[in-house]
Amino acid sequence: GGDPLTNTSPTPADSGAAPASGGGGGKVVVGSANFPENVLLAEIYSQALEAKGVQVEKKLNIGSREVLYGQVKSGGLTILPEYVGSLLAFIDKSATAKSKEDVVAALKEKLPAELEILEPAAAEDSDSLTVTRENSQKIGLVTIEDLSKIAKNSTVGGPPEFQARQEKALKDVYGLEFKEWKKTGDATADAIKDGTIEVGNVFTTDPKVIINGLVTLQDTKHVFGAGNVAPLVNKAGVNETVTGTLNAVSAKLDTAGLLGLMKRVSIDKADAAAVAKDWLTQNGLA
Amino acid sequence: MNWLVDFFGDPANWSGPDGIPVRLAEHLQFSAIALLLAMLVALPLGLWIGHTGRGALLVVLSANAARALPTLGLLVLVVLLAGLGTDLPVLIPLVALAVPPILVNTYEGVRGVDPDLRDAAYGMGLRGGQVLGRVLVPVALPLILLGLRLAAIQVVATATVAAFVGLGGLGRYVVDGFATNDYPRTLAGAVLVALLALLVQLVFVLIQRLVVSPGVRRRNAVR
Amino acid sequence: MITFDGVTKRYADGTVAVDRLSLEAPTGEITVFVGPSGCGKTTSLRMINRMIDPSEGRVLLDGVDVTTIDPPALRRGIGYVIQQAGLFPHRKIVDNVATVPHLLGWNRKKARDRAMELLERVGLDLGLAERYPFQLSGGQQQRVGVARALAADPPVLLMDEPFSAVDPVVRTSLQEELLRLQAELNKTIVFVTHDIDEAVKLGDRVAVLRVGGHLAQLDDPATLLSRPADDFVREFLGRDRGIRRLSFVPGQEVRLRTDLTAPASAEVAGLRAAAGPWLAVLDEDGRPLGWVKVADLPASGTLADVRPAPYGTFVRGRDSLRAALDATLLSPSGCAIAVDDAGRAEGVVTREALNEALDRVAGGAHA
Amino acid sequence: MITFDGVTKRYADGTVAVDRLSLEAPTGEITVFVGPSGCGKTTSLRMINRMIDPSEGRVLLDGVDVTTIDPPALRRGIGYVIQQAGLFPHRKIVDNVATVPHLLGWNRKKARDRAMELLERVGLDLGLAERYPFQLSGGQQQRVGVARALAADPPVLLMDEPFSAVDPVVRTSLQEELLRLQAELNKTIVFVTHDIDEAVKLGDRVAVLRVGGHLAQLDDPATLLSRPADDFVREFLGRDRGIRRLSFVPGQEVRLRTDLTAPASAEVAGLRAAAGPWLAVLDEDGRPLGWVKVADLPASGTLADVRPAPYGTFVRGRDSLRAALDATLLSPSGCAIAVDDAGRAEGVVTREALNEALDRVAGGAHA
Amino acid sequence: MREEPLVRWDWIGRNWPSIQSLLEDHIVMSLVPIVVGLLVALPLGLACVRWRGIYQPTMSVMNVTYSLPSLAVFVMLIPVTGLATRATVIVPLAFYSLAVLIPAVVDGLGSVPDHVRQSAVAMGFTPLRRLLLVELPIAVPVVLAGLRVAAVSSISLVSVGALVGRGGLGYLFIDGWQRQFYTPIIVGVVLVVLLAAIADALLVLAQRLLTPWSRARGTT
Ligand SMILES: Nc1ncnc2c1ncn2[C@@H]1O[C@H](COP(=O)(O)OP(=O)(O)OP(=O)(O)O)[C@@H](O)[C@H]1O
Ligand SMILES: Nc1ncnc2c1ncn2[C@@H]1O[C@H](COP(=O)(O)OP(=O)(O)OP(=O)(O)O)[C@@H](O)[C@H]1O
Ligand SMILES: [Mg+2]
Ligand SMILES: [Mg+2]
Repeated sequence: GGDPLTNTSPTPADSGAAPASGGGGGKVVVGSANFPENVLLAEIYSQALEAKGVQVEKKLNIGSREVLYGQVKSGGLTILPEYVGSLLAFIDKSATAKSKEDVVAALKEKLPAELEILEPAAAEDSDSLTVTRENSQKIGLVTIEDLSKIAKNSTVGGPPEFQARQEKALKDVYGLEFKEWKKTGDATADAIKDGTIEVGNVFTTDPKVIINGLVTLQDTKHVFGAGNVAPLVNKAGVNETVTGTLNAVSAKLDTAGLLGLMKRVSIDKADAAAVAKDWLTQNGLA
Repeated sequence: MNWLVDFFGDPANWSGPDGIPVRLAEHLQFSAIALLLAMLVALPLGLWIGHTGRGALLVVLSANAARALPTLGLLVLVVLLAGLGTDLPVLIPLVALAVPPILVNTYEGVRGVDPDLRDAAYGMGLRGGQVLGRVLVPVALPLILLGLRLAAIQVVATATVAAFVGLGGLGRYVVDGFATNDYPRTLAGAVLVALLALLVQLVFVLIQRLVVSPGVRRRNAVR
Repeated sequence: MITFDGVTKRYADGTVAVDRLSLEAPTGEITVFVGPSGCGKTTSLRMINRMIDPSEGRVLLDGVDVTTIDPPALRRGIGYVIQQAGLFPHRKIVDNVATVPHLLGWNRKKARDRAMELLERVGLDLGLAERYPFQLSGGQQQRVGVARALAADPPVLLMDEPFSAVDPVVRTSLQEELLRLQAELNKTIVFVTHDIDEAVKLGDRVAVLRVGGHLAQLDDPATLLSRPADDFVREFLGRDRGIRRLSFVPGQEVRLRTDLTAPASAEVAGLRAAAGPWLAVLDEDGRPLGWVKVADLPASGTLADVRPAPYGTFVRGRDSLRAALDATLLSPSGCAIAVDDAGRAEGVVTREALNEALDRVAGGAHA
Repeated sequence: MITFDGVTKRYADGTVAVDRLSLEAPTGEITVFVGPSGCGKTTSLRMINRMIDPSEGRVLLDGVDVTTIDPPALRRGIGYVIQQAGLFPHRKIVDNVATVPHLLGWNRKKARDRAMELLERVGLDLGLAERYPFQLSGGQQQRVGVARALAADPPVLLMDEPFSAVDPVVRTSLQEELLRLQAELNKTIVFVTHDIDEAVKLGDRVAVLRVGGHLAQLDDPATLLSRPADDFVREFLGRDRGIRRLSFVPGQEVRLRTDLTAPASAEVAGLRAAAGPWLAVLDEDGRPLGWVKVADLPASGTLADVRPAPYGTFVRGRDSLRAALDATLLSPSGCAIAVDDAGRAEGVVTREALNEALDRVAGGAHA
Repeated sequence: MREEPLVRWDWIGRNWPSIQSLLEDHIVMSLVPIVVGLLVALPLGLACVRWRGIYQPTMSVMNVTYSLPSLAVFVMLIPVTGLATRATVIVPLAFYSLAVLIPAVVDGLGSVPDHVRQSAVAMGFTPLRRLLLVELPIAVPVVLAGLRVAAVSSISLVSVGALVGRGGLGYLFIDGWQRQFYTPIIVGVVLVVLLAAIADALLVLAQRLLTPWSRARGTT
């Protein structure tokens, strides 16, 4: 829908949006990081808002939190799907809060005045360390702690920002010191599969984990913090219709549901927009 | 500019697996390999077509189509299909990028040699291979080198994209800098790539000075 | 000797460039192919060194069918000179000339020495040897082209409009250079041109071709001018045919009178009863100073006191009747002064003497 | 009239291309600048239409200093023809010719009509009008170049070696075309060439320039050939000067004999006592059939039974003495047959008659 | 692990509207730089011909520009042009096309034979009319040849913009990559190549129509 030349949305299938009318304030800009789950969440937010007559512009699949956070802060983006634990770790390197409640509370305190984190959903998706099923079985890797068996001889990979974010925590909490850190970026899952790295940092719902049957190690000591999904918004850009709608979405979103949606996106190659639309319809949100 | 001074002044950026020397070496390595592979394909083909005139239309058309191949698309497709086990698949898009300018300029270079010159060469009793090697190639050399130069610059600049699928090289600074919102790093990457490209230009100018006979004059390039 | 034996060349598109051509280019002579554009001159020439193979008939080189010889080997024994010289731009002049000797396996020094010798022979300053072709003028390049063709001392030389790209003055000097070289070297030369004057000047024999690749006439230049085979040839030969024909009659043919000269020191008084109305005045070495009209001589003194009128001379041992005729036309006396190589007068050619000689030519030509 | 008044051109690098040149190119005449390469011909020519401005002195056009005229306006009134024709490759032939009329504000139809008329006038097939320049031969392009220069009917035409890039045959026809056109149009033409034959053929006046930009001689062609001002000019004029000079003596100058012809129907018997050793045989319309030798005639029958020998003719009303001389040289009788425009014999020119005429020339030239 | 087919045809059908909007976005982002590039290259090229001295410096700047990796330039422009905007992609591509088009304009004007230029002067053309009516038309084939290269490269390069959130059909590459999904990648590659081929063909056609006078001379 929309005029492709003026609606700058490059995202596939932003279909079925109701025409904008009254309801919301001005136009909101929904952004997303460059991984499919985040894109899906942004789609869900967008379509839910559109259903309420809010005018939405989408800028999806763009970059990392580091890039996007600044954009929300400056108002270039209005809404960004976030994960509370990672977000807290990002804005406060020394944060210790681990549970959902603590984390949200800490966030409310630490976030700058322009920003607000809305109600987190039950759905959780966190950073994780992941290995191949073969290694998991052969070496007996179940929890992150088990990595101490191989860490000294292993290479760990992840997105460029991973080492900066987590090297210290992994050492302090689990006592893990790896032989080498690699920036495998978007190819982390592929790199685990190829054996280029033994351990990789991917999201628990990364399609490639599902497709390639990788094993996610349990984070028993909560290095990665609570991964509950929550919209980060620029206060100036949202009105009550927007926050109300987003809170309603969060209320319906749980982990199992999210995993199910991600399976459709990853394995069935359904498109985020279509999956989002189905979910919203099923849940009476659109 | 201060950013840059800070980046280049930081000793940490000069050592280790993410240090400038390593990244530079990586970048050079796969740029050179890609260029070499492209030369292996494009030079003989261009010489042969230019010399015999056979299949010229087909090659010129397909070279133009190859120019249109989006490097990024090719890159992700090839890596998905072949995996990251070796660097070889990553080289394929770069080779595809380098082949057209080499091929077209070599072909045009050889084809553009004054027909009278060929005639004279055959008339003196040179054999086909001798005509090619002793007359056509030396005369077409400026254009052939120019094709190589254009290809090299494009490969060096575009190899940056390979960092997206996890490859090393100077592209890492660009991609990582973007991901971590570290502009100095991105900028440094860009500057390093540009410097490398300029260095490549310079090297080719030197090669040209050395191997092109002063009697041969330049003709217009085909990008 | 090069023999065309019923040679036809039909190109792929059906053009018949050469049609049943039979002729011989004798050893040691210059045979010129001349004719309008597109008449098949180049095609014929290139069938000799197999740049083109005939569709029908045979081309023989000293009796051997050229198609039985491996082309590169054949070509190394045949010099080939073309219009734009076709010099290799990436090689120095001396290396250009040394190319074929190199191919033939001569060592570098020998090949270069030979090249230098040839450059000298074709009249090029040896200072040019280390230059590249683009640094030479058109005429110089053409000379290098000739030197290169001669490098391996091939018995046969093919030249395709070699001088047509240079200006008339340079062209003339190149033509003369070629004749001088040929006098020394005695090659078998086949020379293509579309300029009839060049053909007539250079050829021992001239083959006139007509569009469609037919041989219209093959004769020595004098015969060609005197007796064109048909209107096409006559038309092609152009005007001044009668005058140009005189070029082939040596100056010796003309009878001299020695009673029409007088030394500058001669006393005017003794000349009143001269044999003709004009006298050629000579200096003490016997070189002409000009004409004096006997009727206008002063009463006394020597001829040295008289301002002589301009004169026309020709070198009897070298020039043709054409030059003699021209000289008579330039002299106020209507007579030419014949001189020897050193410029000393041998005698005077009167218009009557010229007429006699011309009559012999006319008679001979139409006998 | 174009006047050079002490004109010097010094280029930025110090080369003096033209040195204190003073001459006049009279209205309605062809003035030719001739000289070796680099002698400043082009430079002189281009000072007329201000492509180059003189360093010293003035160039006047009908008395007006050209530097006082706005260059584009000046140039629109001066036709300019150069060697490569300089046609606009992106315009059709007719539009090329219509360019200047367009610039002058003529409407499209009028400009094109004018162009078509001119194409016809310079002897081009009108079918070529809608073609592009690359589809024409060199000679045709050159004709278009002339047509284009004439398009706005400018009183002055500058031509810089316009015919030097085409082959000799086409060149001759272009020269003749120019003379024909000039006879109709009477332009003031300045023509540059390095070919002395062309200069002599086309020029009403010929200016010979010497390297360094000095005027060596300015004269009409006949005078130039007869009396070269110095050795440089003499050298430059080349050989055959005497013969070429005859081109400027009209055929009428020569005395005819009418007693040397006989109709083909004449009885042999009555001709034994003919006036000369040869007789020109004429058909019933008075056209020559050839020569018969009186001594060889059969005992009886008419001349029609005898196979006549070849002959040489010249058109007395049009050709020069040169053609007459050439014709005498081609005839076995040593005599030429003078014919009128229709080819009917007017009489016979004997060698004696020719000598008389030549004597008058020689005498005149050196008077 | 199940085998992913190379092309899922049904996906194409389902997503056609969004593919179309990506395509349109791609066309705009590749076309604008070429048009802008041409508009800037013409006066700059003319200036380079008029004042020979500035050609080398201009080309040096252009060569440096051409050696800058597109991705890095996109990233660095974000603070200026905004995140995921068309301008982020269009601005650098316009510079790249300049690097191709300026020499094309200069070579094109250089391809005007001197005798033609001289004739125009001698016929009384004023300098401006000469430029417009004679020199520029004759330069067209060479300029168009440059334009073809610029167009094809521009179309191909737009897709790199996907790495910073705005790459037209390049979005399909990222999407396919993240989901190990060949179909969008192949569709993207095919469409980009097709788009380039069409642009190229149109320019060839334009050349044929604009310059019937050079047809026989085989410009590449
Ligand atoms: N490769 C070819 N294919 C078809 N026709 C050809 C080919 N080469 C020459 N011709 C034709 O054959 C004829 C003779 O050509 P050739 O080159 O021998 O003429 P030429 O006498 O040398 O002419 P010129 O004086 O113009 O050099 C011409 O009609 C020419 O068009
Ligand atoms: N723009 C210029 N700058 C410096 N010298 C020049 C320039 N143009 C011509 N010359 C020199 O001026 C002299 C006369 O040149 P010009 O072109 O008038 O000669 P030309 O008689 O026309 O010669 P050609 O027969 O070769 O055409 C030559 O020595 C030439 O090198
Ligand atoms: Mg030929
Ligand atoms: Mg000149």
